[in-house]
Amino acid sequence: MTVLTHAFTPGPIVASGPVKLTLLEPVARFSLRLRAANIPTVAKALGVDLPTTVGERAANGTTEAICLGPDEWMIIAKTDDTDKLVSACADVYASATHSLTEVSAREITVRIEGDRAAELLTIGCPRDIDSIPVGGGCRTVIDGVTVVLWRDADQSFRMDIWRSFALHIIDLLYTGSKEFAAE
Amino acid sequence: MSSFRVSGRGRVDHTQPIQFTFDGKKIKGFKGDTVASALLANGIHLMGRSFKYHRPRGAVTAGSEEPNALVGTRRGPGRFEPNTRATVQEIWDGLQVNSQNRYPSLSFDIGAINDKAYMLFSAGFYYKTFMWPKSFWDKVYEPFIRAAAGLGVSPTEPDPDHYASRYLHTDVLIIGAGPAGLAAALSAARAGSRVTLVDENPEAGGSLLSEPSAQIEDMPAWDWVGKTVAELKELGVKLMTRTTAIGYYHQNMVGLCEKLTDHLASPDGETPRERMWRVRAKQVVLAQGALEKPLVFDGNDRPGVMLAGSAQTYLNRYGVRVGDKAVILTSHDSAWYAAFDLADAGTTIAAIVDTRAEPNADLVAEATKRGIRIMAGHTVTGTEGRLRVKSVRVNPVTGSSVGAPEVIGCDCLLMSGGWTPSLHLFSHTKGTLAWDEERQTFLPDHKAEECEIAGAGRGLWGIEAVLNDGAAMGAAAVKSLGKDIAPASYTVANDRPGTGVSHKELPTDLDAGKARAFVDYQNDVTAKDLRLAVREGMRSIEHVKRYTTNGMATDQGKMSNINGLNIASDALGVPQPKVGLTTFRPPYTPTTFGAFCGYHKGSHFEVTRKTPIDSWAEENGAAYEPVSLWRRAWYFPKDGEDMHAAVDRECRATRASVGIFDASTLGKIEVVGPDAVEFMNRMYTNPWTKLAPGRARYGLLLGDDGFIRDDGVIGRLADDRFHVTTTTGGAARVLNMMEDYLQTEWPDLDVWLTSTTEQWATIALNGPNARKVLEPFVEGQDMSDEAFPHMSVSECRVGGFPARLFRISFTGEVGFEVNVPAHAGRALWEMLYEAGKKYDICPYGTETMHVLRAEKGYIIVGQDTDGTVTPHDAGLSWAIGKMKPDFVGKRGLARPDLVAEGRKQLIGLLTEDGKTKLEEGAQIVLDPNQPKPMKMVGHVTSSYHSDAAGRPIAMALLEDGFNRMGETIYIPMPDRVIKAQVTGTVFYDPEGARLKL
Amino acid sequence: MTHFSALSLIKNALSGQKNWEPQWPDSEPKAEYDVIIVGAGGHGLGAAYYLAKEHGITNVAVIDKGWLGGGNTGRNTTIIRSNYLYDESAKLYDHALDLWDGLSQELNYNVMYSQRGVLMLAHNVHDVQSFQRHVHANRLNGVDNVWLSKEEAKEFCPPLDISPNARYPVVGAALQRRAGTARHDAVAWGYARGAAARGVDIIQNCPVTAIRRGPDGRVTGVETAKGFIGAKKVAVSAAGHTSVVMDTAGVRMPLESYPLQALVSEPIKPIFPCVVMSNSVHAYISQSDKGELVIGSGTDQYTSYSQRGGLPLIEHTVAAICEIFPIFNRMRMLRKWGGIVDVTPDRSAILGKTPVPGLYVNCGWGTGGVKATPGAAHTLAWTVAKDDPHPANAPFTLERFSTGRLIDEAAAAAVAH
Amino acid sequence: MLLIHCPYCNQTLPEAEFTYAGEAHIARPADPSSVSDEEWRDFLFIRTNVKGPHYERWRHFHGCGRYFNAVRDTVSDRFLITYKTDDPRPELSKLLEKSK
Ligand SMILES: Cc1cc2nc3c(=O)[nH]c(=O)nc-3n(C[C@H](O)[C@H](O)[C@H](O)COP(=O)(O)OP(=O)(O)OC[C@H]3O[C@@H](n4cnc5c(N)ncnc54)[C@H](O)[C@@H]3O)c2cc1C
Ligand SMILES: NC(=O)c1ccc[n+]([C@@H]2O[C@H](COP(=O)([O-])OP(=O)(O)OC[C@H]3O[C@@H](n4cnc5c(N)ncnc54)[C@H](O)[C@@H]3O)[C@@H](O)[C@H]2O)c1
Ligand SMILES: Cc1cc2nc3c(=O)[nH]c(=O)nc-3n(C[C@H](O)[C@H](O)[C@H](O)COP(=O)(O)O)c2cc1C
Ligand SMILES: [Zn+2]
Repeated sequence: MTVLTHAFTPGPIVASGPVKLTLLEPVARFSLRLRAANIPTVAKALGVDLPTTVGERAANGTTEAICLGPDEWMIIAKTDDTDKLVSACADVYASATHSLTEVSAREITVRIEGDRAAELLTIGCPRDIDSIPVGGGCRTVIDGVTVVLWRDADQSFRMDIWRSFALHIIDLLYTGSKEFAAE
Repeated sequence: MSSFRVSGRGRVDHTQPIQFTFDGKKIKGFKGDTVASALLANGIHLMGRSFKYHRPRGAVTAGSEEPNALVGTRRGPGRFEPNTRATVQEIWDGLQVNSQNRYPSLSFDIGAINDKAYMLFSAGFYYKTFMWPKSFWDKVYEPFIRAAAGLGVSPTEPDPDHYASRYLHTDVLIIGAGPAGLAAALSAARAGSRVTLVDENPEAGGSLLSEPSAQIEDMPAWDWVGKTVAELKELGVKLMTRTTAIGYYHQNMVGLCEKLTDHLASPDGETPRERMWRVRAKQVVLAQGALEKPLVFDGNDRPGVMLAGSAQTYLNRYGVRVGDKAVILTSHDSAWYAAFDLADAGTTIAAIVDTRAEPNADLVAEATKRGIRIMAGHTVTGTEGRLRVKSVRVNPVTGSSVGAPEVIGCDCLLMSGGWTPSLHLFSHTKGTLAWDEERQTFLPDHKAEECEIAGAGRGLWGIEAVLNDGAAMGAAAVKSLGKDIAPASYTVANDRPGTGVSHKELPTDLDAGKARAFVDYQNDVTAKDLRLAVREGMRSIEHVKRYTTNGMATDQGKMSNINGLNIASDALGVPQPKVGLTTFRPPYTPTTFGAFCGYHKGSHFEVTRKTPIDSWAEENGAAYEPVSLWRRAWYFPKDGEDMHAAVDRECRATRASVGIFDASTLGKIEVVGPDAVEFMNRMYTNPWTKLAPGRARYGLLLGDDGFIRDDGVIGRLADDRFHVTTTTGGAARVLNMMEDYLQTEWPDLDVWLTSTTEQWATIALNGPNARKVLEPFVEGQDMSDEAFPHMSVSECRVGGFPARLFRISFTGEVGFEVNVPAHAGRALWEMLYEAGKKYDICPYGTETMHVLRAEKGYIIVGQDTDGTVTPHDAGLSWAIGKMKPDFVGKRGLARPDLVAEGRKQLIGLLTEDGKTKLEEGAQIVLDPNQPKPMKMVGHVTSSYHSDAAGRPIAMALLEDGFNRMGETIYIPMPDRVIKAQVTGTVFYDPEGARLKL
Repeated sequence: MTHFSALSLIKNALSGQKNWEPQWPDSEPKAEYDVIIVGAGGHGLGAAYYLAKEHGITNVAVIDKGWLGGGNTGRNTTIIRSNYLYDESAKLYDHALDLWDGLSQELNYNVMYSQRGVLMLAHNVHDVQSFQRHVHANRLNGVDNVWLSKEEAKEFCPPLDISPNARYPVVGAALQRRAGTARHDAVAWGYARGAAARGVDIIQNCPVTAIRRGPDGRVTGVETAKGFIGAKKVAVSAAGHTSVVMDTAGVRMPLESYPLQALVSEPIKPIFPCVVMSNSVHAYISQSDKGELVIGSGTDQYTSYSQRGGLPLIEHTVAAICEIFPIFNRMRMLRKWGGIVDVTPDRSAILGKTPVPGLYVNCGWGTGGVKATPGAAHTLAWTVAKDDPHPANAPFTLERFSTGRLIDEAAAAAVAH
Repeated sequence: MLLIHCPYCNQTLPEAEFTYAGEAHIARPADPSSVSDEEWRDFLFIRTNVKGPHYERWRHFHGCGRYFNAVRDTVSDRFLITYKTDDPRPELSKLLEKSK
C-alpha cells in the first residue's frame, strides 16, 4: 500500500528508482463532443486545434486537446481558464452544436517517468506501449480500469484515472515500481 | 561424496555444496542439482508412490515431464506445495522435501495393499461396484475411494508469497532454448527483430546440455551455447530462463510463467515468487524439442527403471551416474549413446538389449569396442527387486515368438522407446497433426496461427539437422515480418542422429493377462487396462482415456499418450492416425494458482471504489456495506449501538430535524445537445418535452422487453442539457445501454452522453431543518419554497463551490441533494455538518436511507424489482408517457403476459401482531395449511422496523396484489406462520405534507 | 449385457478381465427409426433410455457427431442441485434430483452421485436477500435448502476464509445438503449401456447435417454423414449446437452459444468436503473422487464454437478461488478446457414441442444442465412418446419468448450453474 | 484474448479494450407498436448463432467508445473484417475469398 490517500494531495509518490510516480496538480478538464463539420468553429473558439485522428494531440500554451474518439476530445487547460473556455464554446453553440462537459474533478492524474516508465505500464496495460508515439496518447485499459494515457516523452507519461479507481491503479504502479527497484 | 557422483562432471558447481532434507534425512548435493539429481547422487531411486496401487517409484525422467518423482516441498510456514516434480525443483540450503502418498513411510506403505488386489481394481472397476447397499456409497465406499486417491496433501495456510504479471509485445517469441531455439533466435535477432527466447530450464541449451561431446562449428557444444547466449544478449534478445510457455492462445498470445524465487535459499522478499507473462508475438517459433518414450513391459515401473536419455542427462548435466550396473533396453539408437557415456564414466553396462534384430552397425562397433554385450532382437519381459530393480528378465524375440528368458542382474534399467515431438503448444492453437509413418509419430501439419516449428519438435533428430532447421525457421519467422536474412548453416562433429522403431507393449512369454506393464505411471494404467477398455466398447481414444485415466495424470500424457495410442490402436485394429490423439490443453506443465492470480490478491483482488466523503465516514466510525464495486457507509453506530439501534436513531433524527447522507455513488450522466429532449423521450418511459429547465422529474428506464432496468431523478438544466442520475449499481450499464441505442439505432440524433458520476460529490440533506442548514451556504439561488419548490434543480454556488443543487426527496422530508466537484465534497460535507450541529444533524448511511424511503413506498430497483417487474407491477404506471409514440420498452410492455391479469404487484404488508418484522425474501401463501409444494403467491422484497410508523413495515410482490388490499395473507416460516395484511406501500405521511414544510 | 455385481466382478478378475462385453455396441444406422435423437450427451442418451424403458419405444437411434458423452456432458464441473427459485424450475430440477438419487442402482452403473452438499456463499446484503428468497421458496416447495451463518458455513467447509477483512467477506450461505456432484462420464456411459441393452442404436462419429421435412411439414428424418436416416420423430438434444441443427428444419432459436471454461488442479488428498459456489466472486469449486479440485469459470464474452476460451477469464476465476480459499494459492492448475453452452434469454431451458410436427427440442441448459440430466431425459422421453409435455417441462416452451412468460432465474438472482 | 481492429481508431488492439455486443444488423423496428408479438420476439431474442462467419457488434469500450460491426468466424474466432456501424453489410462470399 502506498502512502497515498483519497485526499489525493499532489506531490511525489515514488521519488527515486527506475520509475518515479508523481501526483499532478488538478487542471481544468472537459469532455468535448461534436460532429466533424463543426470542428473548425469550436477549435477556433477554444483556441486549440482538434486533431481528427484518434490518439493525436494538439496544444496551444497550456491548453491541450487529445482526440479520443471520432467525435470526442479531451480538453485540458489551466483551472483559471475554465470560465473562459465555457463561455467561448457557449458563444459558438448556436452555429456549431456540440457538448462540452466539465469533468475536471472526475479524474486524478499521475505522472510516470524514469528509465523504465514504459515498461512499468506493462504490469497492467495490454496495449503495446511502443505503439503510442511521443506527443500522442490514447484511452486504454489498465487492470480493467479505463484510463487516458499521454505520452509526453519516451519515458514520461501522464495517466488520467477516474477518482475512485485511482488509488487501486496507483497502488499497482507503486507495487510495480518496487518490483523494478528490486530487480 | 557418494560413489554415484562423478567428480568434475556436469554443470553443477562442485565447489558449492548444499544440504536439504528428504523425509527428514539430510541429503547433500551441489548448487545446480535438482532434488532428483541429488537423491540419485546419493544412490536413492525410491522417490514416490503411485496413485492407485501405491507402487514404489523412482524418477523416470530428468525433466518437467516426470510422472513419478513427485514430492512435497516446504520453505517455512505457509510455503508448502505438494506434487512438486523432484526432477525440476532446484535444491537450496534448508529446502525440506517429503515423499507423498505413503503411510507410514515411503519404504513401507500400507496403501500398497491395493497393489495386491490389482486384479480387482482394473480400469473402470468403480463404475461396476460400490452400489450395494445404496446407503454405503456416501458413508463407506466414497470416503474410502477418496482417501486412497489424491497424491500430496493440500497446503493448509495462506500463501505469504506474492506474484506478479506483465504484458509483453515482441516480434518473435521462441519457445525452447535448445539448439533449434538458439539457432532460430540468432537468425531472428541478427535480422533486427525484437526477439524473446524462453526456456523452462535454469539455463539455455536444452538437449545440448546433455551432449557435451558434440562439436558445433569446431567448438565444444557447451562453449557454443555460451557464445551464442552472449551474442543473443548483445543483440538485445530477451532471454528468459525458468520460464515455461504454459498456453498458446488466440492470435499469438502466449502465456508464460516465470519462476523467480523457488530456486533461491533466501529470496529478498520484494521479488515475486512467480510472474505470469502475457506475450503477444507477431511470430512464434516452437522449438520445444522431443520427449523420450518409455517402453511398456512387465515391471517397467520399478525404481531404477529410467529413460536412457534422462540417465544421460543426469550424467552429463549433473555429474551423476544413476547406477553401477545398467541394462539398456531400447528400440532406438539414442539409448546407445547414453550407454556409451555411462560406460565411459564407469558404470558397467551389463547389456544393451535392442528390440531390433539388426541395430546400426556403427553403434554395434562402438559398443563392442567398449566390451558391451549386445542383445539384438531381444526384449525385456520383467524386472525384479522390491524397492529398486535388481535384475531384469531378457528374452530373444523371433517374429512373434518369445524365447526363453535370461535373468541379468543390474541396479538400473535404462530404456528408450524412441522420441515424440512436443506439440502441446502447437495443438493448443488447434493446429492439426499428421501421422508420420516412418517416425511412427505425429508431426505438425496445418498451422492455425502465425508460427513455425523447428528442430526435434518436427521430428528432426541430430544436432546438425536441428541447428540448421532452427536457423531456417528463425529466418522464416522474420521473413513474414518483412525482414530477410540468409539462415546460418552449421556443421556438427560427434553428432548423434538416430533412428528407431516404435512399439505397443513389448512381447512377453508370460501370461499377458497378468503382466503389469505400465503406460501411465502415475495413474497406474497398464496396457491390459487399455485393452480392457477397448474390449468394453470404448472405441474412441477419448473414451479410452476417460475410462482408464490414461494421460490424465500430472504429466498430462507426456509419458503415456503415444504408447497408449499404439496399444489402443492395436486393440481396435485401427491405424494410429485414424484413432487420433486426445486433446492437448493448457497449461503445458502444472502452474501455480498464485501465478494466475498475479496482483489480484487480498484488497487488490478487485478495486474498492470510495467516495470523496468516505474518509470522513471512516473517521466517524461508519460500518460499511459493499454495493457493486463501491463501499458505502451503511450506518454510523454510536457507543456500542447495534445496527438496529443506530438505524432507528438515524431515522428519528432525520425526520425530527435533519440528516446528512453521502449519495456520491449515484450514477450521473450528462445528456447534451439539441436533440437531448428527444433522446430522453425515447429512452425513458416518462415524457420530458414539457419539463422546464430548472425542474426535475423521476425517470424510469425499461429494457425493450418491458421490464424495469433502472430509475433516478433527472434534472433539466437547460433546453438541451439534462443531468441524469442512475442507481449506484446501474451507472455503467445504463450509460452503455444509452450509447448503444444512440450509436446504433438513432445515430441521427444530435446529442452526446458524458459520464459525470465521479465529477460530482453528492450530499443529501433531509428533514424539516434541511433548508435551514443549507440556506446560508447557497449563493445564486433563492431557497424559498416558491422560488425553489420540490423537484427543482439549479446551478448555483454552495459553500463557495460551483454546485448543482436539487430539491428532491427520497425520504418524504424536505430534501436537497447538493452536487459539488468531487474534490470539494468532503470540505462541503464538513461545513454542512458543523453548521448542522445546532440542529442535531445526523449522518446516516444506506440502511437508514432504505428505511426512510420504504416508509414512503419508494422502490429500490433490484430489491423491490428483479428484472421481471413492469412499471405497472411496481405501481409506477403514472411514470409512463402514454402519449409518446415509442420509448424503450413500450412494445415489450404490450406482450400478452405483461398485460395479463393477476401479475405480481408491489404492495405493502403489515404484520397482524404489529411487532413481527418479516424476513426479506419470505414467501407468501393464501392458504397456510396446504401441503407442500405450496402455491406461493409472492414474496417480501423490503422489510424494516419503522420508527416513524412505530411498527415493522414491509413491501412485497403479490399476485394480483392491487386487488387484495385489506386481505390477510400468510407467511409460513420454519417454526410458525405469520399473518399480515395487504396495504398500500406508503406507510408515512401519505398526503406528502412534510415535503412542503 | 453383463449385469454388474460383486460376483461378476470377482469372476472377471479371476479370468484376467478377458470376458467383459462391450458396454454398448457401435451401431451402424438402419434405414428408419421411430425416434431419432440428435446428440448423445447425457440428455439424449437418457431420453433414449427412458423411451425404451418407460414407453416401450425401442426402435430408437441416438446419433452423435463425435464420441458419446463428448459434449458438455464430458466437460462440466458436475454440480448437481435443485434449489432454484421459481416453482417451474424447482419442480423440474427436483424431479431430476429424485432420479439422481437412485440412478446408480437404476442403471446398474455407479455414477458416483455424491450428496456432499452445495454451499452458496452470500457476500453482501443483496446476496442475503436473494438467497433467503430461495431458501423460503424452496422450503415451501419441499426442496431442501437452509440458511447458514458464516461460522456454520466454515464448519461445513473448513477451507473457507470467513475473515471480515476479505475483499468480499462471507456473510452467510445457503446450503442444499441433498445436492452434490456425480461422475459425469459415467452418466453418459450408464445411460448408453442401459439404452443399448434395450435395443437403442448408438451411432457415433456421424454428424447430423440436416433435418428433413415432408410436404406436410412433418419431419421425415435426418441427413447425416452416413446418409439419410428416416424417422417418425426427431428430438434435438445437441446442447451448444442446437441453433445449427434446428436451423436446418427452418426453426430459428432464441439461443447464443458461448465458450465456458473449467479447470482442475493437481490431485491432493481429501481437503474439500462439499461444493462451494460464489456468484458475487464468480467461483465454483469441489474436489473430485480422484482428488483434483474441480473449478468452474465463466463464459467468455463472445459467442464461439471453438471449445477454447481465453486466459483472462481463467485468471479471474483462479483469483476468485484463492480469494475465498487462500490456502489454495500454492496449488497448481493441471488442465483447463472449454465447452460450448447454449444460453437462452431467460437462462432457462427450452424443452418440448416445436412448430414442426414430429420435431422436439431440448436445449438452452446453458451453464447448468448436468444437474437436470435425468429429469430432462425423462421428461423429453415422455414428451416425444406422448407428443405432449410432462407436467414438469410444460412451462419450458419456445412460445414463452413471444408471450413474455419467461422463467428468469438469472434476473431473479444472477445465479449460475 | 483476441486482437481486434477498431475501424474508428484504425488500430489493432487487445480484446481487453473491447466489449462484445451481440449479433449485428438486427434493426429495431421503426414503429415497434405496429409489429406482432412474434416479430418483436425475433427482434428481442432470436439470433442466428451461426457456426462460422458471424456478423456481430463490438464496442471499443476502453478506447474510442464506438460500437462497430465485425464478421468473425465462430469456429476459429478469427475476424474476417471489422467495419463502421454505418458501412454496408459486407458480402460474405467476398470476405471468404479475401481471407483465402
Ligand atoms: C465448463 C462447463 C461446466 C459446467 N458445469 C456445470 C455444472 O457444474 N452443473 C451443471 O448442472 N451443468 C454444468 N454445465 C452444463 C452442462 O454440462 C450441460 O448443460 C449438459 O451437459 C448438457 O447436456 P446435453 O446432454 O444436453 O449436452 P451435451 O453433452 O453437450 O450433448 C450434446 C451432444 O450433441 C452432439 N451434437 C451436436 N451437434 C450435432 C450434430 N449436428 N449431429 C450429431 N450430434 C451433434 C454433440 O457432439 C454432443 O455430444 C457445464 C458446462 C460446461 C461447458
Ligand atoms: N539422438 C536422437 O535420436 C535424438 C532424438 C530426439 C532429439 N534429439 C536431440 O534433441 C535435440 C533437439 O533440439 P531441440 O532444440 O529441438 O530441442 P531441445 O530438447 O534441445 O530443446 C527444447 C527446450 O525447450 C524447452 N521447452 C519445451 N517446452 C517448453 C515450454 N512449454 N516452455 C518453455 N520451455 C520449453 C525444453 O525444456 C528444452 O530445454 C537435438 O540435439 C537432437 O539431436 C536426438
Ligand atoms: C469433473 C472433471 C474432472 C477432471 N479431472 C481431470 C483430471 O484429473 N486429469 C485430467 O487430465 N483431466 C481431467 N479432466 C478434464 C478432461 O481431461 C478434459 O479436459 C475435459 O473432459 C474436456 O475434454 P477435452 O479437453 O478433451 O476437450 C476432468 C474433467 C472433468 C469434467
Ligand atoms: Zn476505437
